[in-house]
Amino acid sequence: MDDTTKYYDDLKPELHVSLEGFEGPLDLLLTLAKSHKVDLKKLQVGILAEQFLGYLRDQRFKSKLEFAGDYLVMASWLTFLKSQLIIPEDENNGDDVDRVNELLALRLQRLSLIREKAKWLFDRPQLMQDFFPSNIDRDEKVIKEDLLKVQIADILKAYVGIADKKNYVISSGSKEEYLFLDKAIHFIEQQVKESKTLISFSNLVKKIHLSSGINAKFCAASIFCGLLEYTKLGKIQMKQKKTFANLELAKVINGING
Amino acid sequence: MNKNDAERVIEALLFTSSEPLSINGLKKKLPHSIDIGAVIETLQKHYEKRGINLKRVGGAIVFRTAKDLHHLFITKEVTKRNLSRAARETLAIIAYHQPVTKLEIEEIRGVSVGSGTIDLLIDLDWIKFGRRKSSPGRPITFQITDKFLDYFDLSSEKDLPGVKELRDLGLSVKKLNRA
Amino acid sequence: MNKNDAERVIEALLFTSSEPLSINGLKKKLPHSIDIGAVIETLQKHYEKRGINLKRVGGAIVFRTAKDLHHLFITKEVTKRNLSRAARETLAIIAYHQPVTKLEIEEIRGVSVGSGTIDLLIDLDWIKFGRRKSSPGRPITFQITDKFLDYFDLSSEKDLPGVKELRDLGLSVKKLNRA
Repeated sequence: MDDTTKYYDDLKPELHVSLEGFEGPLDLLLTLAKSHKVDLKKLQVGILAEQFLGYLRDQRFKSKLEFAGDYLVMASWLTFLKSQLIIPEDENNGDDVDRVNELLALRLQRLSLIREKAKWLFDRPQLMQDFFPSNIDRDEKVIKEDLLKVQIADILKAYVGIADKKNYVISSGSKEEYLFLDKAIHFIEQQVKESKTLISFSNLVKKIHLSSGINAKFCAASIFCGLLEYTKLGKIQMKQKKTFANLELAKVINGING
Repeated sequence: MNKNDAERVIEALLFTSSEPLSINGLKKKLPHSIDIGAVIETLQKHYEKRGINLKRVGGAIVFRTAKDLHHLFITKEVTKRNLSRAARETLAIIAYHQPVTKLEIEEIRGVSVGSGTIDLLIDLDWIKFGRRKSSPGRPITFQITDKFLDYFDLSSEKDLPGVKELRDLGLSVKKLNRA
Repeated sequence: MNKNDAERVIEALLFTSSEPLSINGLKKKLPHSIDIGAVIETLQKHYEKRGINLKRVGGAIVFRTAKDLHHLFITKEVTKRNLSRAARETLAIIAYHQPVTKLEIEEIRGVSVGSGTIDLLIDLDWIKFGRRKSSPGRPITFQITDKFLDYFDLSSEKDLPGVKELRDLGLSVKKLNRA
């Protein structure tokens, strides 16, 4: 079964490689490596790379970037496999060549199968080319039932859009459950540094809650503890006008309230 | 081409056309030997009792749904519209931050959320009221509904990819701005 | 409503829709007593030899012109979709290995998937987000849509040849490394 060779038949131009122990197109080299007919140990990657670069520079092939990409994939696999041979893993030193050849064969087989399937797919009859949809008008009273054409992707894009616009990290799938104290202190430190006016406790909590997505109660607890720590260090002062009133923070600059 | 082939050709042409097709025009697509009048008559009979009827309109023919089935096409009074950008963003924020208050949504979006937007999403049954927050004023929160998950084929809100993941997938936001 | 009425209803709905209609959705428009599977089968037989055929696409059905009549529409031919090889191969991998993650796609192709590729396929409505994998990081997976099936004239993913062959090769070659 030489699907690879068959598939690449319609690929022109070919990359011709000339290596010790092998001379011919790269696809052929891979096909031979697959069937154990070429010793990968003898392969000189440096020469292969040079020849590939030469191929890329060739004016005639400039427009065939897709093919160049293909060859690059093949060459990188060969290189990868060769590297496996040069630096064997501790345990299996024995039949490395066989193992690596097997690996190469498997990868090639899989890729060539997928390429075959992609070709099969796009060779199929296609909508608007080989068969056509209805264009019959419904009656005047007709109202489309499915009124919204929204995909989940639209919603997700909207979210990325906000994140990009606001330029802050809004909560993502990898939500943390708790706001750790060190993080809370770090956050307080930053906020105190950046703000020029009085900061309120609730604002701090809201900010960290919205930007991290962590439960607001946990945020409040951690921020409160963080503030106590920070106050103890003498960097800020906390004020509360009456019971249950909002806590207000004031910077302490050189021992004087800011 | 026999008469049956001619029937098939006319069927397919009518099916893909929103306008009545002139009989003269159709005639040109068929060999001279075909008696188009007879073909149309056969088709008309064939479709007489079906959900779709073949109708003559002057010198043209057209497929129309059977009159007695008109009720199928009178659906609820809904207007077809795209979900506005505000609604998409609001929905996304509720999905990712639930339970979340209106104020918090506004804070994230940077603009105020019109009451129409929330109403629309509630009407769609995609969001619902959640608990009240314990913060001052005890504002009401919003969260997404099972219907939302169902509509977008998600098994839970945990299935929503994170922002980094979305960027890695290369979802482009540019298109969004058109809407 | 008898079976014949049900046929007419489905006919009328399908004839006037350019998109596949889900069988579940159609079921809701008919009385419980109707065996919709049988109705669809009858209709499928009825239209088999006609200019329009009834097709199954995943969990949906749709009317499409018979393939042998494509010459009638040559004037309508749109420019053939000129998808890059990367997009075509990515699509094939998703179709054959679904649900599949971006990393797995890259593993098979041997190169990374460009950021626009996934976005393009989603915009074409050929792929959609699937469940998350339970593997570390819970990556999001992709799967194909009914629209994809419809576009490529497939009635279900079972119509893809050689699925087992490919699946047997697995998604990852790491196993071999360890062996």
